[in-house]
Amino acid sequence: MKSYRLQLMVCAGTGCVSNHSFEIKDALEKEIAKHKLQTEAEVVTTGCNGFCGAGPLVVVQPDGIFYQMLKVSDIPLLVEEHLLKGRPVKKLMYVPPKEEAPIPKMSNIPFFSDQTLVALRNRGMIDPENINDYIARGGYKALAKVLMSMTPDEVLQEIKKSGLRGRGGGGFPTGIKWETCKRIQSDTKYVICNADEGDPGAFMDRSIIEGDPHSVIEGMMIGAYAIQNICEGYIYVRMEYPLAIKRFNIAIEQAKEYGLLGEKIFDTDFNFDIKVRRGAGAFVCGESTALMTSIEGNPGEPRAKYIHTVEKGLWDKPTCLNNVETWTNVPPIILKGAEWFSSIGTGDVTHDAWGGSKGTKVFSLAGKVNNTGLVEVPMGITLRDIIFNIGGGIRDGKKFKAVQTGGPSGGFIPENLINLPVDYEELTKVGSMMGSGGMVVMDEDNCMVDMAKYFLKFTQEESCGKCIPCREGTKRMLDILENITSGKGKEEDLNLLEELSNVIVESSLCALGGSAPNPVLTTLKYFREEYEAHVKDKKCPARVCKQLLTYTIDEKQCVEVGHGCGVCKKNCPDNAIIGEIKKAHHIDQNKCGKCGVCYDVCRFNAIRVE
Amino acid sequence: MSTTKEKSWSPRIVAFLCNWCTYTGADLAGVSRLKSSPSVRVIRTMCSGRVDPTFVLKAFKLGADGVMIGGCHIGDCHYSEGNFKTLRRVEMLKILLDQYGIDPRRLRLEWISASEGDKYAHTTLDFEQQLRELGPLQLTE
Amino acid sequence: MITVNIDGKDIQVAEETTIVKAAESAGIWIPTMCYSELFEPYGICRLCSVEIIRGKRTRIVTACNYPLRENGLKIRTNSPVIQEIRKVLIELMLSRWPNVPVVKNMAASLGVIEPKFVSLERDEAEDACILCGMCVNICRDVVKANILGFANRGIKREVVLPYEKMNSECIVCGACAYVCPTGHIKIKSLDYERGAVADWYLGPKTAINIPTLQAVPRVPKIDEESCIKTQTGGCGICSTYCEPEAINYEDKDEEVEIEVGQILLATGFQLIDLKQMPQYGYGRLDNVYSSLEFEHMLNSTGPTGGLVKCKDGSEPRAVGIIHCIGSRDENYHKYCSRVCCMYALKFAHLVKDRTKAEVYQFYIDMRAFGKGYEEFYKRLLDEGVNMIRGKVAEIAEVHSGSDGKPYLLVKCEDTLIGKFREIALDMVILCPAIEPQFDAADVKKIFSISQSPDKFFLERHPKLDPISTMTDGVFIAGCAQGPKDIPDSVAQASAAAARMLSLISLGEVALDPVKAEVVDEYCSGCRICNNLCPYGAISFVDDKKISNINEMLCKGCGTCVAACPASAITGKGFTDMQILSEIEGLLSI
Amino acid sequence: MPKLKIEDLEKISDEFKRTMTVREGGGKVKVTVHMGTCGIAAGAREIMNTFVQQIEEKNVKDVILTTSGCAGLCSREPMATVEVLGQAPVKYVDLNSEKAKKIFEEHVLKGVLVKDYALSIGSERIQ
Amino acid sequence: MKPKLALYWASSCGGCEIAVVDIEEKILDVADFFDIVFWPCVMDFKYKDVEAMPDGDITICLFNGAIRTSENEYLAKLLRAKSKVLVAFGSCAQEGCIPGLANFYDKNSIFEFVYKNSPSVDEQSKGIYPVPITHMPEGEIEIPEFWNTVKTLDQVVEVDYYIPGCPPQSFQILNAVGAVIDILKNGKPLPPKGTVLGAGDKTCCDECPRERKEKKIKRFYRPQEIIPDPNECLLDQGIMCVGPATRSGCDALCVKANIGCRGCYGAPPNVTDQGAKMVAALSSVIDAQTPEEARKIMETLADPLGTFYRFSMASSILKRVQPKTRPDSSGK
Repeated sequence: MKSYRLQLMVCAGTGCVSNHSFEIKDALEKEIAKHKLQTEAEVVTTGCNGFCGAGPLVVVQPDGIFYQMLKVSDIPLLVEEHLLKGRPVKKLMYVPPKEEAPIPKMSNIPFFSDQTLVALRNRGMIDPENINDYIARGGYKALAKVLMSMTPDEVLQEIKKSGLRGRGGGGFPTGIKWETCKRIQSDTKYVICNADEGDPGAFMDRSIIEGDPHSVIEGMMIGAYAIQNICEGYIYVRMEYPLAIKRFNIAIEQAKEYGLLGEKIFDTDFNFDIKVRRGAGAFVCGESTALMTSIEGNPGEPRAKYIHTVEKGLWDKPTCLNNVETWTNVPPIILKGAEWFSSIGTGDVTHDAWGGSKGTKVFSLAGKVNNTGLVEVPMGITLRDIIFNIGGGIRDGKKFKAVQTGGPSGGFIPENLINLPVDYEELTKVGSMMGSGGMVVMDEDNCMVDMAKYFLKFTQEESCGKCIPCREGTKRMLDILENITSGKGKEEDLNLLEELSNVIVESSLCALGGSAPNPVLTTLKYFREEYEAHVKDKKCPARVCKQLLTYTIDEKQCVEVGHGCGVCKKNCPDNAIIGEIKKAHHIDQNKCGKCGVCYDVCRFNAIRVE
Repeated sequence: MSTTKEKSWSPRIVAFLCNWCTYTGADLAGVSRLKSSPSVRVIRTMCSGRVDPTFVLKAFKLGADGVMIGGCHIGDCHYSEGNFKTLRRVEMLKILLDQYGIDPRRLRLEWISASEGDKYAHTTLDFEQQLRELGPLQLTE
Repeated sequence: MITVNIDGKDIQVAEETTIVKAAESAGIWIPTMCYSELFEPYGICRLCSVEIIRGKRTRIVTACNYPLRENGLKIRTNSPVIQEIRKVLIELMLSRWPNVPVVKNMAASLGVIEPKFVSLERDEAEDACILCGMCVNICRDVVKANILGFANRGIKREVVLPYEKMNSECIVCGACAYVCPTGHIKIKSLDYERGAVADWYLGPKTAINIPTLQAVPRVPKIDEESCIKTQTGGCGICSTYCEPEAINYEDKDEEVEIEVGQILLATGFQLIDLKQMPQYGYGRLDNVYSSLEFEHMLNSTGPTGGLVKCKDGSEPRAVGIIHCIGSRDENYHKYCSRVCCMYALKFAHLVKDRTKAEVYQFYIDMRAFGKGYEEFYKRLLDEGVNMIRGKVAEIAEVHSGSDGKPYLLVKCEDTLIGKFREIALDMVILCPAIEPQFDAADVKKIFSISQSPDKFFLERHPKLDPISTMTDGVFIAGCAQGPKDIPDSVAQASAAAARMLSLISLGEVALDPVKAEVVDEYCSGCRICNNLCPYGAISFVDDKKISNINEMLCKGCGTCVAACPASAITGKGFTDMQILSEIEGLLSI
Repeated sequence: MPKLKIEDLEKISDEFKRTMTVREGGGKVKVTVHMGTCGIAAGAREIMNTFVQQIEEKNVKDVILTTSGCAGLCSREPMATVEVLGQAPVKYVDLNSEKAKKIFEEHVLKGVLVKDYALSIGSERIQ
Repeated sequence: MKPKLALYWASSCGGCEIAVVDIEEKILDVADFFDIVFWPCVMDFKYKDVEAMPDGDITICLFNGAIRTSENEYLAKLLRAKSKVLVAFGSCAQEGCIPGLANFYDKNSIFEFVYKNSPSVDEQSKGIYPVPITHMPEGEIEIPEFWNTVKTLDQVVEVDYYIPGCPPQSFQILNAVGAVIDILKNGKPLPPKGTVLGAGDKTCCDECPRERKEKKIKRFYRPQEIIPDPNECLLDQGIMCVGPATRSGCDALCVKANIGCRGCYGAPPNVTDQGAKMVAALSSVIDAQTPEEARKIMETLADPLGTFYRFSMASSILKRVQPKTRPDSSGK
């Protein structure tokens, strides 16, 4: 076995790949060859590193030097200096905002140092396309352990004790789900991995699959063993994740070659096989019943869940569906024990499975923070820690306004709740939800009505249209919001919105409709004054809703500084600007289409916006 | 031969008729009061397939001027396919007759069903007429 | 059984009963718009939302598909919360489909007149599709044809056919149109071919029907061609409604082999296809009927309840009955169909009886040859039926009568007065020829019998044996043998039955002794004969190296006798010697 | 590929352990070869190769080998620093292949300081 | 006194005489047992010697050859009168045999060819036809008259027994002669008149060792067109074999030599017309559904009439081919 003294971990997550990380990899290999270092240094492509905002990334091990935002032209320098001469290149390292000195070691960068890795335990450490890497990091040991030394019930108890709850959004205790599924009598049962990650801005599952597909497979196998009578497993991945699909297929292929999937695994009587199913990208297919309908080959539409899917799921057979992150948490729980897992997080789950949030949660941190990317944090960490420590605070020194969690189904959390500990119950209490882990940070430049409209537009478009409240109701809500943001809003609209929202929440067929009004409800709750500004004053305080802006010309500035240059008049598409050269111009508000072109073209700052 | 004799000469036809079709057809012709050839001397066989070429040669030898074999239409044979054999036999026999120096037209194979009394009538008349044209068959010893 | 409490009433229901059904049994109305007992609850209109109270927790569920499983569950079907939900929901619908009656009615019953929403997708049509999914569900779950489906999502959702085209997988059962609550789905008939008058089509009208009202036994049967179950395996609704569980879909037409000694062929007749005679306008002109259709009209259980009516519902002013359509006609059938004259007279009598119409009979010859027939003919003449002797050349439609009503113009020659006549009529009845069944030739082959020149089955002897055939044990009766009226058919059938019974009472049948036999001393086993026997009676005896004939199988055709080159086969009754002697004898004079 | 047995998991994991040690930045002993211009000129490459070779030969799994720039004592190049986990680093000077081998065998593997070649104990570190 | 034996050779090839000699040393027994009174081929006897014999003087006469000329007919009648038992010996006497094939033609056309058109006729004698009586200076020369039709022995005189074959197989001759000797020696009753001696009652197939299957003939092959399977029925293979319609007795001589039976032992018992029977049999087994197909298969068979009646033309029902023209007065 050839080993290298140097390992260059090139991030090949989707974020870095789209920033040309494969070109970086090629350049590295070329340069290494040039310096005849091929025997000493190995270039490894890894799954997502997490710090996507800084990509493309290379971590040089064993020193742990973190290079960021690399360009191909940086590579000769990097190789010559660091690899050949042993001098890490400072100018390619990460510099925290508001500081000047770079931080060379990855482990010292706050973005990484404040995280706790369970689901992402192999992040940046292994080549996801090589099963041996996974095994070398202790992979499949948990499977071996359950098959060799644990009964299915023991496994079940371990998971129950750990307090693991569904990471896909609902937070249903995983152990209870497995137990129910196990209890239902049937010769044929299924396990499903829900990898139909559809929330805008969320990419936790994708990163896990791309970086560590075997951990999901192993988790599913342990689940299948615990539930028993599972004939096969399905992984439902959305078509928009080609790399994830590829890595899953490679991983399944490799596991089959090793006999880790198939019949008589580890020479026991345990048989298991996994099939990958690709979803066509409907958001609603992340809903368990819609997902199963989709696997069955029908249009992905949800159905009533009064009879739960653990009883009648895929092809009407008992089916245990868990999210990627949930599955991936299973092997460490088995290996390290339920106590270890439940030592992380909040609350107490020894008597009530709903009594606390245990373990870690992966969030995709996005929006107006400095460090965007994937973060795994222990449950109970405050929003402030995530946004200001790991996330490095608000970009450009702006003022934090709100954070939206739980994707389009979640809600907005205002600044005064910044110290809220992140766990299932707390987030729900304030009107939002854990969701699958999207976290979008908003600053003072974000109009909350506009943001609510943005998320509602998403759910409205993604509504399958099956039930009336979701299909008709969300569209009506959106119409009202459109009216409000374009200045046609009436005061009673706010009540109408609330009334409609409540009915949709209560009467929708599935969770998509049931949570679709959340962004509206939370913004109405926390930022009602912004709505009122829109409907009463016809103003958008954040100056986002263009229809509510008024463009005027500062006549003094126009004449004195700009000498009535007339550029604005020439460029106005609505012919709303009146004035002659060398004289002051002004805007006919009746004609003005609020396009903002005048503002952009004026070189003398004579256009005022309100 | 004298002219008077020639005038009074009428051909002798031996007809082998199958029991189910042509024989019944002949019967129908009779019942229907149709005029058929009086020259015909009928021998009933169960099936036209029973007709041995020997019988035909023997008939010619013994003074028949023509021989007619009547059977069911192809596909309608009472015995499914007896008439197929007849068909081939007659064809072979015609080749042989030709070599024998006997006009093959003197041997006729006709498919006449039980319902075709009229066909029986006009076929026999036609055969008689044809034989009249061919004249008597005078065999050289 | 469990007990639940709905709106304060304790109700006992079976486990897994849905709330809707439980409420229905308690006489509590829960509004629904997408619910049908025919298929699994779809649960999308959400109007049936109700509150269930479990301890302190209250939850809103849809009544149509929530299965009751626990004792003591409390259900509130009409709380303020629920009322609010229903109101908003129906307002959402009403704002989009303001003119659809089911929506309007539902809104009214929920106390909503005007919606407070403005829908950008407002559809004013009264028969708009309200996306209830009933059609899709019935097509998928009940019919199992799975043709209809939804396309697009969200507000753009619509019901479509695959690729939005007519699809050959559609079995045109009409279930979707049947369940559609708004009438959005319509059935358009592209098929006028089934009968001259579509409504009067004589075949089955529904998948389950009693073939005719006088059918014996008078039990309904499933028409496989139109039954959904046989086409797709779906539906099966009838079996759920049939309490004695008498419906058996597995029952198939089966071929049963019965060993019989005698067979009576009474396969009947068919009527000539009138469409091959365009001059009479059958199938093209209104009010030109075949006699069978007219008989149907005269029937008191028929489409008009026995009244003689034109297609527009009016009583005809003049009716023509034309004899010999395809009978006694060199172009079609030369024979006389025998029954037409008399039923034509009957028609004339009934038309006279039931209407004030003038009746015209167009005949070639009147043939009233049966007992009492001539007397009936005489009576008809006294009733004032117009008898015109002559064949009708053409029937034309004239669109502008004096009263603006179209009428039929019959052009014919009246040979009795030697004049060409044109007669205006409102209705014409054609008397089509009786002809053999279309598959008579196949039947003939099966039974090794013959057809006469007119293609009816041939009897053994036209005078002496009109009921038996050339094949022993096969008898014929009725119109299969030739056109005849009811008394004649009955007489012939009785005769045939008697003949068969006499054979049965004999107990045994005498076989024809005509058989072939191999003379072992002369057979050398050349095997020429082996393949010849259509009955497989000839076999080769391997150890003796000679052929052998099974006497029981042999039918005595003699083909093998003729073929044996060694003359080792003799045909009893028809030996070479016998036949040669016959030849000798015949030619000796 | 034959079907995996439970023992095979250990084997694979063992086989990859060295690589993983490097990636994790762990390891019991860290050897740094000083490879500034002076070091390279004095033959640091050879020293590096020797260490690499030794690691391969002895199939050592928990030693990480790294480079650094000039250590500032150009006259005594080639130099290397051996740092056993939890102990102060030791600098060796004037190395050649032989010496490097001995250092590897004694210090790196057995933890016994090779006093003859050592310059000092303790050193400045990058951070 | 020894029984008297006469042998005569009419219109034939002489093969029968050789067949007699072919019984090898047994001929000595014959010579010993019989007093040979007439055997022109071997010993010098004159017709007048025979004419001089009293009627019925000859115990047994073996007559071979067909009746072609007036001389043949004269001798046939003469020997009939002088013999107690007249045996038609060999195919020619029994059924016409190869000489009988002349019945395809008439006297005129034969003469025309033989004395005029044949390439071997020299110029001087071309067209000189034989006449019964020629007047020469030395006196009249009389030659036998040539009949129009070849006849079998039994068509001119009454025949007691038949020994078939072309020639009769020596072992069969021996059997027959042995039987005769046995009868004469021991005074046993003679077999009924018309009995066929030295042959079986079945057909050639009975003695044929080849394996036969159910037949389906698609075409006929001439022997040179195909290498036949030595163990399979030749007819099954499409090689013309008239064995099924030929009397047994030769021990399947030809078929054992891969040649189809030619039919020299004549029609089996009960069969009137060998050729007609062959037609009946073959047409039953050819693979044809229409007259056209049947004709096509028949066309692969050269000269059916000659093939079916190779030996039995003179004894067939029709006896001869009808001349193309009506026989003129010169014909008989």
